[in-house]
This record gives sequence, C-alpha cells and structure tokens, in this order.
Amino acid sequence: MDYATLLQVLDSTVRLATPLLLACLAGLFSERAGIVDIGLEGKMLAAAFFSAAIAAITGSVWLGLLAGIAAALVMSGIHGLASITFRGNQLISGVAINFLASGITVLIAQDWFSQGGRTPSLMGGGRFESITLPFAEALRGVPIIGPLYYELISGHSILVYVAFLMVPLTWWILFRTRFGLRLRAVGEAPEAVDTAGVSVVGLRFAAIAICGLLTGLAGAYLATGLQAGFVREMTAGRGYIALAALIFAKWRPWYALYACLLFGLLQAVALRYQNIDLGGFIIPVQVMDALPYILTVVILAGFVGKAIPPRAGGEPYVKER
Amino acid sequence: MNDTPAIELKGISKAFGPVQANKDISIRVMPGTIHGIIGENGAGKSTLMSILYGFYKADAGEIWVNGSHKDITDSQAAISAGIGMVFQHFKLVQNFTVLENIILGAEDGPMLRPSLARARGVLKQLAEEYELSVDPDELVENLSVGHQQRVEILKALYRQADILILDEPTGVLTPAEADHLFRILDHLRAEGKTVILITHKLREIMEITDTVSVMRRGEMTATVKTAETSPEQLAELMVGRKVLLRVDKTPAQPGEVLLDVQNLRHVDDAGVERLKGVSLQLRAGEVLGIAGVAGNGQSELLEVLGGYADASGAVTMKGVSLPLSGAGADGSARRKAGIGHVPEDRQEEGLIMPYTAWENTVFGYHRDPHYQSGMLMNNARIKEEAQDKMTRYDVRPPNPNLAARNFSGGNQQKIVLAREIERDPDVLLIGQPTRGVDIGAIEFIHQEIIRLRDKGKAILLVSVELDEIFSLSDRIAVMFDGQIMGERMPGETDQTELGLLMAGVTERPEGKLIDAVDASLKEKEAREARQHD
Amino acid sequence: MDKMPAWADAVLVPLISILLAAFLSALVILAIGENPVEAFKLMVDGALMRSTGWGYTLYYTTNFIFTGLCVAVAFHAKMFNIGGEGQAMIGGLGVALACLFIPFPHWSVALIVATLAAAAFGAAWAFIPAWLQAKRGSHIVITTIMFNFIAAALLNYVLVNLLRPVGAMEPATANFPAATHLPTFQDMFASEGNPLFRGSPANVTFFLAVAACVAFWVLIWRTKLGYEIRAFGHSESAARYAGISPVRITVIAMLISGGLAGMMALNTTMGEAERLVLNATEGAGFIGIAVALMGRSHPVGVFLAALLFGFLYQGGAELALWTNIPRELITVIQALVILFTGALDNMVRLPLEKLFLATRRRSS
Amino acid sequence: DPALIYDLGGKFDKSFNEAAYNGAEMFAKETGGSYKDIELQSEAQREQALRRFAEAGFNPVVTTGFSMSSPIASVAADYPDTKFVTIDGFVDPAEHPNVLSILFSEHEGSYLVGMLAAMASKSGTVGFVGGMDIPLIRKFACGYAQGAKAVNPDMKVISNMTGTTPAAWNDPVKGSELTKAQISQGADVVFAAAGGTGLGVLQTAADEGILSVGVDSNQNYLHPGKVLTSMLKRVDVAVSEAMTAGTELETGVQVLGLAENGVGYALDENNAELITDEMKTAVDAAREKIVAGEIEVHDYSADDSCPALNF
Ligand SMILES: Nc1ncnc2c1ncn2[C@@H]1O[C@H](COP(=O)(O)OP(=O)(O)OP(=O)(O)O)[C@@H](O)[C@H]1O
Ligand SMILES: Nc1ncnc2c1ncn2[C@@H]1O[C@H](COP(=O)(O)OP(=O)(O)OP(=O)(O)O)[C@@H](O)[C@H]1O
Ligand SMILES: [Mg+2]
Ligand SMILES: [Mg+2]
Repeated sequence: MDYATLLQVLDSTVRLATPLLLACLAGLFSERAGIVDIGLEGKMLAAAFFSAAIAAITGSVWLGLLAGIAAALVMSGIHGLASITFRGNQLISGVAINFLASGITVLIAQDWFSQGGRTPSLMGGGRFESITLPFAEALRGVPIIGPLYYELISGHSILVYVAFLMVPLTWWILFRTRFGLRLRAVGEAPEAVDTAGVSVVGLRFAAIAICGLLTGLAGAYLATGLQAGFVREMTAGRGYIALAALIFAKWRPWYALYACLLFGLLQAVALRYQNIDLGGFIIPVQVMDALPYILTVVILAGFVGKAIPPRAGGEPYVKER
Repeated sequence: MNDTPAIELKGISKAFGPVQANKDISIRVMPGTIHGIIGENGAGKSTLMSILYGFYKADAGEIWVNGSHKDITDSQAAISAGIGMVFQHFKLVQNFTVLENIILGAEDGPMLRPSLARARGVLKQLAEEYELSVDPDELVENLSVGHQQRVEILKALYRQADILILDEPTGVLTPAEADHLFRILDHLRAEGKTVILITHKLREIMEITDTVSVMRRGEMTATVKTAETSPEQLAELMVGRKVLLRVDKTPAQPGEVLLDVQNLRHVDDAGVERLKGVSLQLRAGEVLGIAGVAGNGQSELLEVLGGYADASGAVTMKGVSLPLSGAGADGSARRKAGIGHVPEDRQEEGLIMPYTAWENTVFGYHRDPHYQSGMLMNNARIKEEAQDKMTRYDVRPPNPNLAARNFSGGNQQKIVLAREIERDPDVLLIGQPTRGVDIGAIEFIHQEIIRLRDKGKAILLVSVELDEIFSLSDRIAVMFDGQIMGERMPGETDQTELGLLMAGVTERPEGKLIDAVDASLKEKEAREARQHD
Repeated sequence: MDKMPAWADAVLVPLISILLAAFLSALVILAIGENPVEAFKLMVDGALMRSTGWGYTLYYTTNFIFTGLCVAVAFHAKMFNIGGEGQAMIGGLGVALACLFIPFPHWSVALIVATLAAAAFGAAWAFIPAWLQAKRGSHIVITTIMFNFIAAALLNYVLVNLLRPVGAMEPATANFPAATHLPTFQDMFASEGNPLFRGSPANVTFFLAVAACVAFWVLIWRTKLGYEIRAFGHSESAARYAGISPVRITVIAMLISGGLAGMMALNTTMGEAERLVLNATEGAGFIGIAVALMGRSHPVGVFLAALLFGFLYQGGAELALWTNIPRELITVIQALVILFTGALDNMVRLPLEKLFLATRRRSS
Repeated sequence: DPALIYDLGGKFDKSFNEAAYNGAEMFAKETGGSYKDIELQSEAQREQALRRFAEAGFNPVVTTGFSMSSPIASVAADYPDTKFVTIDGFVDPAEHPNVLSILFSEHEGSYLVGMLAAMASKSGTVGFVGGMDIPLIRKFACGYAQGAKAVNPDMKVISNMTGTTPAAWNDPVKGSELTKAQISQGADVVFAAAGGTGLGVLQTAADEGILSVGVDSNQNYLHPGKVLTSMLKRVDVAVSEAMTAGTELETGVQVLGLAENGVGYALDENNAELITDEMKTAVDAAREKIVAGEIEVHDYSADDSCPALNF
C-alpha cells in the first residue's frame, strides 16, 4: 500500500469514525450518569431526518442542524421520562426509541416530501461543505507532511472537527469540573449524590440532554455532512457499533476516540478491500462486511479484560419500593 | 441550659406502600446531648432519621430545627439546616478518592481544582482535631469499613453539621474502633454539637447516651433519661414483653472431628487473597464461634465451605475429602455431603425474595428426588411439608403461599433455619444468624442452635456480634485479614482481648488501644492496595 | 402484602398501556391526514372479519409466539436476548438444510426433523453469546446484536454462494420438495363448499407454537430446571449459594431461547415460503421483545400479545393495501406499544397502586 | 383496472420501482385509466397482495422484482382469469398460462454505458458500485466491464458491492465511501447500480468532480452535467404497455434487450455536452452489432461467471 492510498484509507477512516465518535461520546455521558442507552441509533436517525428535512425546506444547514439536535433531544426526553421519571427499563425504552425513530422518520418524510421516505437532495447551503484549513494548499507540495495535512487533516466538514474536539472537552468536563464529578458520581452511586444534596434526576436529565445534543450532531453529520439528504435507516447500525466502541473504551473519552477510529478503520478497509485474495483463497465480501461485528465480539470476549461499567448503570434510582 | 430543642419532630408519618414505617412520631432532641434511638428491626428508626435528613419525604408531620420550622424536602435543605447523617449503608462513591467524596455536592465553584485544594486543608485540620485521619487520596474502595465510616463523619463535619445522626455505626467496628468513635462523639458533645445515635446494643446506649427513645412497629413508645433506666427495661420497652438476654445451655460434649479444614486459601475476583491459610477443626456436639470484623474473610470461609467459592487447601468431612474447585465444588454437592448452610445474607443468598415461602423451603434441595415426581417437581408435597415446617418454627404468618419478601426479617430467617435444620445436617454453617432479627426471635434462634448442638451436630457460627459469640460458642476463633489470629475458650477471655485479636493485635499493647488497632488496620490496607496493583 | 392485586398487575396495567398507545397512534394517523376510525375499521375488517384475514393474523402470531417465548425464557434468567432475529435466521438455515437434503417420506417426519434442526441451529447461534456472557462477562445485549449482523452476513453468503440454484436471481434456496410442504389451515379446514382460509399462510406450526406455550409453562413453573432458571434470574448470588451453576443456567436458558427463536423459521420457511429467502425473519425477533414484555414473560400473556401484534401486522398490511398510509405507521404503533407497555408502564402502575392502596385503606 | 405491486425497496427508490411507478402514471395519463398500487412490507404479503388484488378484480396484476415470481407461481392457478406480470422474474409459461414474465437484458445496456464510461475516462480506470451482492447486480457489473474493456482492453474496472443484506440498497453513506475509495484508486467514472445507495454515489461523484452513470430510470437530471448517462431499463414502458393492454395482455415470456428498446442509455439536455459525437457514434455502432448478434455480451446469470471481471 503506497502512502497516497494509506492517506485515502485514513481519510475515509476519519469520516466514518466521526458519527461513531459523536454517538459514542453521547453514550458516554449518558452511561457515565447511569443511564444505559441503546437508543443511540434511533436518536441519530431522528436527528439525521430532521436536520435534512429542515435543511431541505429552509435551505439552511444550520437551521437543519438545530432541528436535528432538537429531534434527538426530544428522543432523549422520552428516554428520560421512561427511565428517570418513571424508572422504567432503560433497555426497553431504548428499543422503543429505535423502533419509533425508524417508523416516524419515514412516515413524516413521506407525508412532507412524498419521495418514499427520503428527503430531497440537499443543495448548496443545505449541506455542510468541507473546510480547507489554512495553508493546506500552500503546504500541499511538502513531502509527507504536506499530503498528510492536505488530505487527512484538512478538508472535512466542520462537524468532524467538532467531534474530535469533543474528546478533550469531554475529558475536561468529566474530570475537571464540578458537573463532571457529580455526573460520574451519579452513575456510580446515585444515593451518594442524593444524600449530598444534589438532585439525581436533574443530573441524569442533564446527562441525557448532552447525549441528545451529541447524537443530534452525529445524525446531522450523516445526513448533511457525509451525505446530501436523508434516506430510510441511514444510520445502518452505527448506534450499536458506537455502543460497542463505548464498552471497548471502558467509558473513557480518549479510549473512545481510539475505539471509534479502529472501527472506522475497519469499515474503511472493508470498503476498500472487498474479496481479499490470500494466495488463492479469497475471503468473501461477507466476511469483510461482518468483520467489525466479529471483531467487536472478539474484543468483548477477550481483549478489554473485564470492562467494568458505571456501577449504577441500567438500574433506575429507586429510594422507596 | 438551653431548652429549645435542637431537633423537634412533630407527628411524622410515613408509609412505604402498604407498610406504615412511621406512625405519628414526635420527639425532641436537646442540643449538646447524645440521644439514643433503639428498636427492633423494621421499627422505623432509619426511616425516621432519613426523613429528618431529607432522604425520604414524610407523608405528614413537621420538622423543627433549633426552634424554627424547616421544610426539609431534600438533603440539601437538611445540610443547610446543619444536619449531617452517617447512614447504616454508607453513601460513598466507591471508586472516588476520599477527597472527591468529601467535596461531592459541597464544591466551592464550577471548577474542581480549588475545591479539592481547600478541602485538603480543612480535612487536615479536622483530622487533627477529632483524631479522624484518613489518606485523602486513597480510593474509598480500598479503605476498611471503619475508615469509610470516618469519611462519612468527615463529610458531615466538612459541611459544618451541628447535628450528627449516626445509624448503627458500631455494627462494623472492632470494639476498640467503637470506643474510639465514642470518644469522638464525646468530643462533639463537649463542643455543643448534638448527636443522634441509633444502635441495637443496649450496652452502648447505657454507656454514652444522655437520653434514649424507644421505637416499636413504627411508633415512638417511650423516651427516657438514660441514667434512669436499665437494659432490662429497655428490652422490654422494645419488644413489649420480658426478654431473656442470656442463653441457657449446658457445657458441650465434643465428639469426633466432623469437619477438618487445612490451610484454606481463597483469592477473590479482584485478585485479592481473602483467605490466607485457614485451618480449623469442628467436632460433633460443639459450637465453634468465629469472631471478627466484617470483611476479614469470614464470609469467604463460609462461601468456600458452602461450596460456592473456589479455594485451595484441604477439607475433609468425616474423613472424606471434599473438592474445593471445579466439578463437585458446589452447594448441592456439599448438601449431599451433609453440610447445611444458613448464609450470612438471607435476602441476597438464602432466599429468593419473589418466590413463595413453600418454594423457598426447598431452595438448594430442589433436586432431591424426594421432591420430584417424574420429570416434574412434586409441588403438592413441597407445600405440605412447608406448611408443617412453618408451623413448627413459628413463622408468622404461617402462610406458605406468601412471597418471601413479604415476611419480616426475623421470619425470613426462620424460614431459612427451618429449611437447613430440618435436613438434619451433620455440620451446619451459620452466618450472622440474628442479624436484623428482633430480640424475641433471637431468643428462639439461639435455642434452636443449641438444640441442634445437643443432638450431636457440629456448628460453625460466624457472627460480628461479640455478645452472640460469647453466649453461644463452646470455642471461639478470631479471624483477621484472612487468618485465624487465635482460639480462646469463652470462659478464659474477655471482650477486650477478642477485640484486639479482631484488629490483628495479638499482644496487649502498652499505649492506647486504638493506636495499635489503627496501625494494624493501616498495615492491612497497605497490603491490600499493593495486591490491587 | 402486595400493593396491588395480581390481576390488576397482569391485566389492567397492560390494558391501559395499550389504550394509551392506541390513543397516541390515532393522533399520529390524524397528523398524517387520515381518519383513525376508518383506519381501525379497515384493520379489524382485514385481520379479523374473514377467515383469510385470520389465516394471516395467526401466521404472524405464530412467528411472534416463538420469538416472544424466546425473549421470555431469557428474561426469566434475567438476560436480554436481542439476538432472536439472528437465531431465527440461522434456524431457517437448519430448516432449509433438512428439507433440501433429506428425502422425507411424509411431512410429519419432515416437520419433526426440521423442528430439531431449527432448534439446534438457533440454539447453536445463541450458544456463543451465552458462553461469552457466562465465562467472560461479555455483555449479552451487545454480543447478540452483533450476532444478528453476523447471521445476516453468514446467511447471505450461504444463500448467494452455496444454496442458490444456478442461474437463479434471488438469494434464496430452491423450493423444498413437495413431501416437506406443511398442511395449511386451508388444507385442514376448508371443504368443497366452504373455502376457509383460502391462500392464507397459517399452517400446522401454529399448533406447534401453542404446544410450545404449554411446554414453556411446564418447563418454567413445574420442573427443577425452570425453578433454577427463575431462581437464577431473581438472584445470582442466591443461585450460587444453592449450588445452581450460573454458567450452566446462562447457557441452558440461552440455548432454549435460541432454539425457540430458531423454531420460528419453521413457520416462515417451511410453512409459508417453502424455501429459504434472505429476509425470512423480517424483524420478528425484535417484535418478540415487545411480545415478551407485554406478556409479562408468561406463556398466556405471550400468546395474547403475539395475537395483538399479529393483528397489527395483518391489519397494517390491509391498511397499506387500501389506503395511502405508509407501512411505517405499523412500526410507529409497535414503538408506542413497546414504549407504553414496557418502558413507561410505571406511569400507569404507580397511580393505580396508589388507587388500590387508598381504596384498601378506606375499606379496612 | 390494473394493479401494481412494488418490491420491498419501495415506490420512490429513484430507480427500479420508481420506473414502474412512472410507467403506471404514464398509463394513467395516456389512457385516462386508473390503477391501484401497493408497497410491500413483508415476505408473506407478496402472496397476500396478489390474492387480494386478484379477488378484488384487478387485472392485470403487475409486479416488480424477481422475488415476486415464486409467489405468482403459487397463486396464478387459483385465479385463471387474472393475468399476472412479473418484471425481472420468471414463471414457467407452460405451467402458468396466465403469467407474463418480462426479463431485461441488463448486461447489454450496461455494456453500452461501460463503453461510454471508458471513452469518457481519462485515467483508464472506471468504477462500479453495486447494491446488494446478488446475481442480478453482477449481471450489470459484468456487462459494464465488458463494454469498458471493449473500448480499451487495458481498462481497469473496479467493482464493489455495498453489502450483503437488503440494507445495502439504502446506504448512501457507504455508497459515498465506496466512490471515494474508487476515486482514490483512479476511477473517474463510476456506475452505480445500487438503488438508494446509488444516490450517494452520484452525489459524491458530483462533489468530487468525476462523472457517474445512473441506473434504471434516467438519473441524468439529479446532477446536471455531472452524470455521464444512465443505463435505462425501460420498466416504465413495460409497465405502461402491460397496463394499457389490460385484459388483452399477451402472456408468456418477454425478453427486452437492446433490440426491443428495453434497455439503453440516456441522452438528454443534461448530459448532451458530456457525450461527444464520437462517443455516440461508437456506442450506437456497438448497439447495432449487439442487435445483429455480431457482438455477444456475456450474461453473468447464464452461468454465474464473468469473463471481464472477478467478483
Ligand atoms: N425504601 C423502602 N421502601 C419500602 N419499604 C421500606 C423502605 N425502607 C424501609 N422500609 C420498610 O419500612 C419499615 C421500617 O424500616 P426501617 O429501615 O426504618 O427500620 P429500622 O428500624 O431502621 O430497622 P433496622 O434495625 O433493620 O435498621 C420496614 O418494614 C421496612 O421494610
Ligand atoms: N439436594 C439433594 N439432597 C440429597 N440428595 C440429592 C440431592 N440432589 C441430588 N441428590 C441425589 O444425588 C443423585 C444425583 O444428583 P443430581 O444432582 O445429578 O440430580 P439429577 O436429578 O440427576 O440432575 P439432572 O436432572 O441435572 O441430571 C440424585 O438422584 C439423588 O439421589
Ligand atoms: Mg435501620
Ligand atoms: Mg404456501
């Protein structure tokens, strides 16, 4: 593999990792606060649809982004209502959200646009254009560094940079601020937070609001950054992969980055090298397709060791039975 | 003396679903006193205090603090009213450091750094003033229970509590640690602070409190000056009848060795060695009591002998060696070998809470062909026998169709005892037989244990209650840090000696007891921390 | 003392939840400019008013009974098996292999062997996640999701590269031989003068599903294995104390679960399509989650909930057939049913409990 | 009235099913007639829809997608008076006299757009992005590769399939990534035969400044001046004709190739500038030769192999 190809693969990795990363960090905030979220997929899907739909209607990608975030926030709100307010089962609520998003997006799309559950293709200001970073053109000629900067680092949409900046930001929030301390505490021992005079419900809603915000960004990136419009089920299981990445990352921001990059890389490689020929024996494309999933299982089975989730995760905080 | 009460509760009521935990309770606690609260399990003590601390919301009633009506809707309100509470089950974040736990909810600003820095300073001061030293940077999960309790007290003091509530603080302490705690409470009282102390131990009430309130079935039955009462009177107020505080028994007639344990070692999931070469022998017709502070390997000893934790070493039952890991090392194999087991935690281990009582009466023995008919379970027979057992063990209500969770703690314990004792095992392992059991039921359980002993069975008794160990055991072994520190005969030792052994101190120290205990515990913590890495 | 009578918990709460879901669904239908009453009428008419409609309703019901029981048995052991979908796919593979490669003399023999094959294949697919959960603590929710994806890829590979007849377009197997064709309701109940269930896919597997409900009940509440599964589900620590091996129960419960999911393929593959197509499962594995939740993991409840979802499917199909309401409406209704009966049921239960407590206090 | 049943991809997939829809609309406009249509939601519904329509008296019942052939085979005999049409599917006419099977020679149309792609390519590399990996799509790819290599035997053809599940028809993100990967491997014309996924392919090609080739319907308008051409599969015509014929429809098997104008390439104002006269001449000549039988385009589905491309 030559250098240019390598850069291409890595470039593709960055693009594919971005929605995973945003969703993974979203899950991180939620699960660190003790709310397990398998509804990431649905939130992303809802966000993808509404961002594309509003961008298509208004012609403004920024309004679209806001709409996407709002949609994901509404989904988060439902999740919160079910799992925080009414102390329901978080997994079931997540499953319901995935169903809901998958149905409602197409239903509304059909009602609004009559294009078979699709939004119209976004033009011009309806999409996030890629940004050329300063000096990218100028440096392009410099060997090694130039192409690296031009191809890999420059030339992504703004949401990609936002996603990557979210990693240190998440770390900082979690480990350097009062809010982060409380958030982590509420995922470990909500009763400690409660008796310390801090509202468990408030913290958890804040966490899932952040989760909604980030899945909103992820969905909007899919529909208006990576693509130019929404099609049904366009998240294609990314929410689940993000969840796997979160476990792989042991609920830590930097590890989340690495995990998402790894999954992105796997997808990029699978896309680029289908039917790998190993001296006569051809690895079928299905194997390459299934590889990220197989790898997830392998990783869960062995390499992460015991990933210890936040202790209060998945359980509603019940004081009185 | 100031006669505005520090705390006055008026007409507090609280129901949990169908359970009326507190019924129209009124109480006054005077400032600068230590006020004891006693009562059977489930009497509603913790509930009342949790209401005062804003953890639960009362259905009715008022809270007055220092003469003014306070609307305590959450813990924040309680904290700002100057109330601090150390719960029965600590409310700490296990994988946070001590410092982080201290500042949680009481941070100075949105950034952590300055809060942590200030807390470090304050903590140092408090540590000196009250002899409450803990390493501020240690993770709470690496601390002994005693030290975790210190963190809880420090948390309250850091929030400048004037009124400190302690819910059964001594259950998890060595006697020396408990003494130390009482000195701290004394000190607090001397400073004019108010302390509310919940405990089951009448001795402690008599020793330190100024006033004592008694609760029964959700109601406040009496409040008396400690100086004007006696343990016997308190016990009667608690249960509503005269109680025998001692166990009647004849001297043991030890027979052959039934259970022989040699050099037992066990490493837990986290990789910490919990049993470090335990050896003991158990004879027919005797009760061997294992004393020790919770967390020193007694639980693991029971789990290993009960067959559900792997270990190395050698265990023989009537000369037949038992496998300690792999196939054959499970609860049902042990039961077949004649070892019955009343586990320490009836709710987490001994019973399936949603199962009916009759289903629970065969739990662990459900594979016995006696309870099968063909491919199916013989439920009719199981129910029939359950009814019989429940009547004979005076389980109330004697209704086998009720779910286990609907019985009170004492009655749950009776169901477990009935199940295990009725199998007539040669060896019975019993952990904390009377934890959370009211005085009346304790009497019954103790009698049953002695009756079994007198039938020539061997009993291994693990309890954190020294009183219980003393009154039941024919021999006492003390465990500390996964080892047996020594064996004593009950008549030839006293609480102080056992207390020191429980802290790992084998020789009576020159200076202060608590320092020796502290040093010993520190050493243990350091060892464990090293093992974690 | 419980807070509420058992019947209220088992019947009243789900009923009110469903009504709430139905009400919201009606709002959704209104929002897309259709008439909810008309829509409901169409659904009832198409699903319940004619024998053919029943034939379809019961066909879907059969699928959902199997996947519902699949999820329910895992629930009893406190596991969340989201992998029913993949297990059913692989179960279908087992059915196809049996039907294609064994020359059966009669459908009844074929059904027995295919049932074993379906269950074995489904169970095998559940085994790895189960084993990983038991031995390595890998989160079974995640692993079973992953195994759904992997099953899809595997099935695709097998159908495209191995089982597809040469020259055939579709990634599907050849038609099964006639001896493996299962009697449909039409074969069983229709007569010359009375063409019942004409052309509808309901077939003998429905009775197999009903039998599975009975067997499930016996297993869970009458055998020592069921006793152990439930005990393990309620408290792992207690199970260990009693000598119930967590590894054994985890694996066995998941094997049963996977086997039940696999058996769903009998209905779709052997009963309906009479060949194995790529998307024979069509999300029934996921519907099973809702069915098990609504049915409170009890076979009677599962049966009723499966019937409800069968009605939704068939009614929804009729709706799509005669109106402009997109098929996704049914997905939305399902989502609402899952949400209200599963995740939000405390919203209904808590006020009801209060009500019951209050009336009890007053009467006592 | 006639009825139309779309395959699981859905009515508005911008390609195959949408072409059928356009055909039905064409029929409605030209004859003033009306028709009934439905999008399927599940496998079992295939037979159900056929029966319900037949019972309700719709005739003929037109269906799209090869998956409809076996349900039709099992239903047709029960409704001898109803005529069924399966587009892309095959039902034995000897057994079921009331069924019309319409098959397209996609490989021939693909051959032509393959030639155009090769002629438009400056890099000597062209790409193909398929949807789900099924024989039908390989048939497209194989024809395309043959066409490209006919122009230049050294032409490099990169072929990728989006996936192995039906989701592959609807994953424009992956389509887009595949396109980018092919671009980085030198492709400067990409042919998408991938349903909804193809939209991502066309979009990315337009964004990255290379040419793309649409499929089934005329997709040139999606990105004017950036879509080289579209491989037409005249499902619309087939549907419209079948509906117009009504009950008089002649059953049997129809194979629609270049000769029947069943497949072809799209030329309109959107791509007029992209197709030079030279290119047009060459392609039209090839078309004549194929019609005349002088060039034989290998059909992948005939023997599951392709001389011009490895899968
Ligand atoms: N969170 C809760 N939910 C439901 N019921 C509760 C809860 N907490 C306590 N109860 C019930 O309320 C009653 C009083 O319990 P409480 O814990 O106050 O007793 P206690 O006197 O502190 O007993 P102990 O000596 O065991 O600490 C008991 O019947 C108990 O089962
Ligand atoms: N709890 C028990 N108490 C006393 N004897 C028992 C008990 N469990 C089993 N046994 C005896 O040991 C024999 C073998 O026990 P085992 O645990 O293998 O039971 P099982 O019914 O054969 O189990 P499985 O159904 O799993 O094969 C039983 O037939 C019985 O005689
Ligand atoms: Mg208490
Ligand atoms: Mg059939």
